[in-house]
Amino acid sequence: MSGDHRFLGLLYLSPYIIGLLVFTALPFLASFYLSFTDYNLMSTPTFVGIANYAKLLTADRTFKKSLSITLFYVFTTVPLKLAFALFIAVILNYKLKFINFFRTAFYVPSILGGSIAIAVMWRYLFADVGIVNMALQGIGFEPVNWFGDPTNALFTITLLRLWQFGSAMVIFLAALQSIDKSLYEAASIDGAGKFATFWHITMPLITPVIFFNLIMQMVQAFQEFNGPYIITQGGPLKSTYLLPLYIYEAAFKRFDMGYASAIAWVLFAIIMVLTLIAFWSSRHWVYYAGDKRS
Amino acid sequence: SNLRMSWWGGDSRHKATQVALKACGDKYGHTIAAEFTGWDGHLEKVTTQIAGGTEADIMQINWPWLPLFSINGDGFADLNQYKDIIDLSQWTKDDLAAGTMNGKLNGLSVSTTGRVFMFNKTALDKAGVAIPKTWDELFAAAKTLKTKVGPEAYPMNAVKETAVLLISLYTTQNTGKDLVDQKAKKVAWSAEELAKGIDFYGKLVKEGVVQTQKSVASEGNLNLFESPKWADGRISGSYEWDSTFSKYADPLKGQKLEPVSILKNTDAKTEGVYRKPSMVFSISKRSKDPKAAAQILNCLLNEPEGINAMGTARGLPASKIAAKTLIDGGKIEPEIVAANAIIMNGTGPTVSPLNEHPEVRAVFIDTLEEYAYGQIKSQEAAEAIIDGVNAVLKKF
Amino acid sequence: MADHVITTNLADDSEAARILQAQRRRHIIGATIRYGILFAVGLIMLYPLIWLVGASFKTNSEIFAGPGFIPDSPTIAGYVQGWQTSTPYTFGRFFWNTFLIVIPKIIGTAISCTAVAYGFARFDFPGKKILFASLIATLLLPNVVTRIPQYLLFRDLGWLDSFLPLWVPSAFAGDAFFVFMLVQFLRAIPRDMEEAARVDGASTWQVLVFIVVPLLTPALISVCLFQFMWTMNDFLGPLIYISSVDKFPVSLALKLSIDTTEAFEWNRILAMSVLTILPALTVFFVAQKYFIEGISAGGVKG
Amino acid sequence: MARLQLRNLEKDYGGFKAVHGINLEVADGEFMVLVGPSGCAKSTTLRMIAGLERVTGGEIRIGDSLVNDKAPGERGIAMVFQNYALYPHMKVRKNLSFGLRLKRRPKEEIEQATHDVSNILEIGDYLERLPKQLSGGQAQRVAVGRALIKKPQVFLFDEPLSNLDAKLRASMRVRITDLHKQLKADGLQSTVVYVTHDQTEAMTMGDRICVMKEGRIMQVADPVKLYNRPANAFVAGFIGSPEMNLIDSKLDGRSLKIGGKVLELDDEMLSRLQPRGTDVTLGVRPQHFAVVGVDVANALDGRVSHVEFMGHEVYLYIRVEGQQVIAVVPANHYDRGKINGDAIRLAPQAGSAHLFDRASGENISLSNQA
Amino acid sequence: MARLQLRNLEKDYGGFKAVHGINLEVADGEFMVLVGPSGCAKSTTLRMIAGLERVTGGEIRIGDSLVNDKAPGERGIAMVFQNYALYPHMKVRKNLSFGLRLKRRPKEEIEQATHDVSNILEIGDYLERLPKQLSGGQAQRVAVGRALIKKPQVFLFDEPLSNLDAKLRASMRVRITDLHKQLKADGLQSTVVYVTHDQTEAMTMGDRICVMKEGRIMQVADPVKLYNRPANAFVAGFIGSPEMNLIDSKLDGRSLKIGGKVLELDDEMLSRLQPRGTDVTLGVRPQHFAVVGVDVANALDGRVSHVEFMGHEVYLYIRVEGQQVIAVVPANHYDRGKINGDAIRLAPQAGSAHLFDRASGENISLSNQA
Ligand SMILES: Nc1ncnc2c1ncn2[C@@H]1O[C@H](COP(=O)(O)OP(=O)(O)OP(=O)(O)O)[C@@H](O)[C@H]1O
Ligand SMILES: Nc1ncnc2c1ncn2[C@@H]1O[C@H](COP(=O)(O)OP(=O)(O)OP(=O)(O)O)[C@@H](O)[C@H]1O
Ligand SMILES: [Mg+2]
Ligand SMILES: [Mg+2]
Repeated sequence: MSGDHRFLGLLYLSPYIIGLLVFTALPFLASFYLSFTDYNLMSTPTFVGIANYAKLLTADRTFKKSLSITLFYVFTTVPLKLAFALFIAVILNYKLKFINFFRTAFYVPSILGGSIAIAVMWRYLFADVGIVNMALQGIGFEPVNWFGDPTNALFTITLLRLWQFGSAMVIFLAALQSIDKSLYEAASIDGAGKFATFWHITMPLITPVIFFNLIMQMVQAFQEFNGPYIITQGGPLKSTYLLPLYIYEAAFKRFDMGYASAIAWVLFAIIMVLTLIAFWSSRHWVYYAGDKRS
Repeated sequence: SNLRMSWWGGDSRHKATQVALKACGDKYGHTIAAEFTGWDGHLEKVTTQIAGGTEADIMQINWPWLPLFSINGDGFADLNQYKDIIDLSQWTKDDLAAGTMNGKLNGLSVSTTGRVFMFNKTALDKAGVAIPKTWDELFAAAKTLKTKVGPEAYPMNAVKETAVLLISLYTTQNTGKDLVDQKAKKVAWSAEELAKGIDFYGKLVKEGVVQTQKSVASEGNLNLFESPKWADGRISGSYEWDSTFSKYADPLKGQKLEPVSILKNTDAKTEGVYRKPSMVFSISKRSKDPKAAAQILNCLLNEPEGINAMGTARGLPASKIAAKTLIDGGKIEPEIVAANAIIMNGTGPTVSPLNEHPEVRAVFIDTLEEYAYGQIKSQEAAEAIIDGVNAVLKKF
Repeated sequence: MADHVITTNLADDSEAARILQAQRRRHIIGATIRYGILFAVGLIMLYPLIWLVGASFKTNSEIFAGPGFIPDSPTIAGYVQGWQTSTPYTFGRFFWNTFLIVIPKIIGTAISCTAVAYGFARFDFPGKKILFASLIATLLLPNVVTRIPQYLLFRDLGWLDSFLPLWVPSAFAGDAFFVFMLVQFLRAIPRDMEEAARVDGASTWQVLVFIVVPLLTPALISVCLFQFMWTMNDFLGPLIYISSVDKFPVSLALKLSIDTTEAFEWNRILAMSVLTILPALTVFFVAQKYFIEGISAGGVKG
Repeated sequence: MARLQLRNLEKDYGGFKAVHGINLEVADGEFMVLVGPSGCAKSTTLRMIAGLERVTGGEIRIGDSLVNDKAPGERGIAMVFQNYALYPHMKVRKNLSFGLRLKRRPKEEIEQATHDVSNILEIGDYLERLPKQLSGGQAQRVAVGRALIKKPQVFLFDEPLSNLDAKLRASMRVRITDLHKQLKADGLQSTVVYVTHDQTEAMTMGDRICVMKEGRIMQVADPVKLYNRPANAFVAGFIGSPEMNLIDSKLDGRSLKIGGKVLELDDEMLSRLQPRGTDVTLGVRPQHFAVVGVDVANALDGRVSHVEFMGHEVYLYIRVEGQQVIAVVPANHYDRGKINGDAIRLAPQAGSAHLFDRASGENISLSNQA
Repeated sequence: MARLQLRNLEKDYGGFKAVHGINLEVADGEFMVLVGPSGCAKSTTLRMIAGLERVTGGEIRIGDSLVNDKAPGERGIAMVFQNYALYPHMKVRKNLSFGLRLKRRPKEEIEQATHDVSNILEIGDYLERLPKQLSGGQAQRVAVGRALIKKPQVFLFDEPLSNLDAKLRASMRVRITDLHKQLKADGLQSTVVYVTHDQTEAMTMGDRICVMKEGRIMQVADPVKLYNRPANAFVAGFIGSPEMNLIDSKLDGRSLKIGGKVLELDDEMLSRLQPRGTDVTLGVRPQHFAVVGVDVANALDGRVSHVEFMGHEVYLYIRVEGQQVIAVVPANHYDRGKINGDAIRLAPQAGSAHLFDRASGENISLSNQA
């Protein structure tokens, strides 16, 4: 609080600072150091300079492919998920009966997401004779080869993420509910239809949470591991071989911890840059209500 | 003294091993803490522990991991030093060689396993097909099945690892050589030889002997034994580890699954049996009391307390006395004995653990997948595999 | 009273009535569409959960026989066997272990994250920006690569095969996500109440305990719920740090017998999965009002 | 033609009847103020006119066409909201032109209109600012501008000044009425319905005032009439500041009993009186009490309980026969410190008192003048 | 002793200087109002007194002890916040007693105190309610009660009424000043610093008023003096409603030039005048203009631009020589419809006009009376 001693705040931060110094900083820096070494986990790491990075960025075709898949995955999943979460949130923002039921129903998947049973089930849902294809056939479509076709496999993982849209939705819902209703009324008097209202009023006003969700979802998507690991094992034809899986396999299948660390730090750098770009660009598209006092 | 032992496995193995450890511990006055998990993540756990120097005294190590942890033989204790405690004479020379890295005995084979063919006799009988004994008969069986049963009927299954091993088998039969030339640290086959093997796989697919990779994948990457197609006999044969025979037999529910000796053509240079230790027991090089660990190891593998308690939880034991004790005691199902006999009696070159080096496998499977998806020709695939594998082998 | 009685003409009246009717009809159609979408999506959302529960009562062979969730011949064998486990301990023991991890972890998280978030949101001090940046940065690095160094650290601390590595870092506000979330919440809460308490004679610490914590309760419930669910599901942490079976938490126990080279019994695994999810679901249903309100109240105001 | 008519207008909020079939006609170009205490359904009525609230009964006509079913944007209305409801993410220029842009008007037209409006309202300097960078008064003008630019047939205002501080409120009041007059002079349609709960605004701004209470209209009249001839006790108490003193009394022939005191009614009062019963309420505005000496008969004795100095005048809070009465007297006549707690004698000015029937609240001292 | 002293008090918000070394002494038992336009640092000053804002220069003394470094809870102060800042999760009873419980007072004492305070403020019925179940006025009283219960040496109020509607505001105003007097009568310490930007509150509540502007004190005086003898144009314009007319003029010996008009100064004015330069501002309160006929000399001609009917009086907005002037006249003298746009002639009442130096704003017509 403003009237208090300058360093009082640090006192409250002390758990974090201790935790940071003791538990986080060392492993963090260690992994950074390891990215400049050759380390097979059994022997001591030997320093190799930027060799790992050099190889990664010039000679490693798998990395390139994996990176491009990862980027593709992030840039499709995140917008889709945000759009879907927003769409449902907008519907839930109407005064509705059973609202609690719906919110719960839509939120439950986010709780279950980490369970292996779900991943197993996913394999089953999208199997050639699975319920999804049955449903598709039911409405007159051809069944889709979800896991066998490299163009589709990643999509099943995307869908698994989309299915867990609940946490983003709840945040959108909160933001929607905080929008001053009179703005909608003003817009309708200005002659705006539903779509124009959404586009010109709702969207700009929730840009802060769009931004927050964007960052959070992006960070999560870049670290997507469980889906490809359990459901598709990166296949077919490496079409779901996302970078975290690659890092994991480099570290624990090939015992190349130095290289794995290098990939991780490149990924870190990418997320960081994208986050920074997002932060930077947010000045142009995020509208902050902003409070007066500091 | 106080020891620890770690392994992975399923329920029966967990139960049996705990009993065995208790029995052996009591016998020698040691207490052995059991550390066991499922398969998932076990490698990471062991890796982390070894990297941290905190591994258990006795470890169940997957055979292909040996070169990962101990390419120079110094990753584990050298069991030769405890030959007065462990009766090494119970193992064949091959078994001991398979557990030896750089001249040091790093692991004792717990059981020997290999791939055998197994066919759903009931299903084949229904279609009036005899169990195939050669590749040609297999192709013929496929034709008959298609006409008699339908386009969905396949006499064989081949995906991922199984496809790789089928190709390896065929190529080994043609060349008499294993994939890896361990001395030269390179691939023993020429590109043409491998390409022929890959073409063979292509033919299996084309003639409807096995499903395409794409359609297998579309089922959701299920294990064969989980697949309804296997359970109802639409897929009526496979090429699997002998030790997993029961797992494939169980879902068949009344249909009879038969282990069958290796298919080959008459001009084959060898049967090409793919035989290897399924897993080894190793002792940590950091163990505080390696002698005690060795005592327990010997007890588990060679002494009646351990043998009887462990049973076939890790397949048919490689230790001669253990195998004999169990077979004599009638503790083993006849099919498993039969399947194992096929492996043990089969001929073929010694298999290098590097066959199953994760990167080697990955290169083979990934490239084969590209072939299977029609992205590259067999010749290109063969060259790519050989280049890739050679690159890995160079490191050893 | 000054009244303005305008004689209403009947034709107009019926026109107005007709319009009213049309409006009502449109209203119903709109509502139908909205509810239609919601129910459809709701069903899709819940189907996996329903399937999971249904399948846990199926026999092994039936689980993969069709997509329906109603078991042909319901059995509780999965539950009975699953509960017994292949170890000397029942599943109850593993639940107990989980709680031994979850409880201190949740308490530690709640306390430390609240204090730290309070520090970030309510005080100015040198280095605040850098510390906050470090908080965000820890969210971004894939943790696969910090696993080994972290393991070595806990080895040197002598914490292996204990629950300590699993909850102590969290008790030191190690979960940046929660700190971040609480900071956002706190920013949305006006400070007057805290200032009033200061004037009432409370120290900053008392303000935190008596004023901020009660106000943060909804958010804290969310934090606890998240932490609860994540800890219940976390598998790799316990796998690496816990060696002794008697210390396994449920997440690990669930995978205990899954050996991919061997057949395993899905209904048992599903049954135990259901049991594992149950506490989280229960807590969620009980706390859902606070939970969702909590997120709403704090919102994420920029 | 921009006459606005409400006929038997009703609003039912799922069981709760907020508006009980009101009838109101606002002439073309008229400035009508809706006033009343909180919750009396002023906003509800206005919002029904705007099309923001569904009409559940009756009709709304704007310029003779029935608009019950029209979307707000199609009714030819514009509205200024209590909190302005400026689009916070748009600069002032965009805020002003949003409606025109939605209608895809040509660029030049939009620019011209923006220019004109910002000239009229003197907001040309803020066109490139965001609403949060505006002061209350500026924001208020932008909100008016946004309404103005549409050249609506009817302007609707919902307590547009209530968020401003007293000074600004006073000056904006003047601005809005001036603007209304100017538009009228320019021949532009400018029928206005203005909602407020502030009686000062009602009095100073409206051509006519419609006083509402609990979803019903209590009186519609011009300010002077409303002030001088309130139709009932409710209107009397509501209009005027400080509010009219309403003193419980008993009518007894020519005299009025207030507690123990008796007040004789003069002839003027008696001439307009149309008594209904004996329970009546005496209404005297605070400004219409004269402080008199003991020598004056026909006055009320009380004790000052509180004094407020307001600059040029002083508010005296006086207890008379157990009832609280306020009197406003010029400041220069009184010495603040002294009077507190003192006895005082008050006489209602002749001709300015009202009598209301206690039961119905109706003014029973109006009839002859009607 | 609960005298409050501010000595050269400064506040620097990291570069922005909000308070420029102010000096103020509030006597024991005095009700001091801080008033000034938004942003003039009223709140900042109050918050420094409370200890909620760090002091960056100068001293604060409460009852002679330096409190610059004391925690808010140790200063013997209590504060009522603008939005009450009641603890939303505690019932009223707990809200009231929170401070005492923190000090671990005995149970009986706490109960007694709660009882006493709730009696004084008539909130006994709400003790078991949560703040959200209270109306604005009730919540306001609880907030006062929470301050009262601590028997503080100094009460601080930060715009405690600004969230209430006009009626409630008026009655709470009376309640608070009455309470202050009652406490004083009971011999309790009750030095009050009350922040508002509403000049009505300032005028009616304060023993003395401190008018601030941009972090500086413009004048400290009692309401009557502030109203009648403003030290400068700022105070003159700030106090009084409608605000004092400030008319740019040129002083030319005995006469004042306003645009083209000339106004002769009378002897009374000349006697108190201490001229500094020729650029001056004439200040006349709207109530001090008399509307006169053409026959009266020494008056200003203007044209009515706008009229506001306020019930018992009428505000006339008049343009005089290009400047806006307001005059307040009794309602019964004027016919609203007619006068708009008409020519009018205004004469400032003798003895009530002020002259301010244009450059410094200082009142140059006070000196002789001082
Ligand atoms: N959406 C709604 N649902 C149910 N009742 C409502 C709704 N909106 C308003 N009301 C009720 O209708 C009545 C009239 O409300 P309205 O807002 O029109 O009053 P108002 O005169 O504008 O009051 P204020 O001066 O406080 O703005 C109130 O009793 C209110 O509680
Ligand atoms: N935390 C802060 N950091 C920087 N400047 C501040 C801060 N708080 C207030 N100010 C500035 O200090 C000045 C005085 O602010 P303060 O809130 O004291 O004004 P006020 O007189 O209380 O106004 P109001 O009537 O609007 O409440 C303002 O210019 C304000 O912008
Ligand atoms: Mg309203
Ligand atoms: Mg303030």
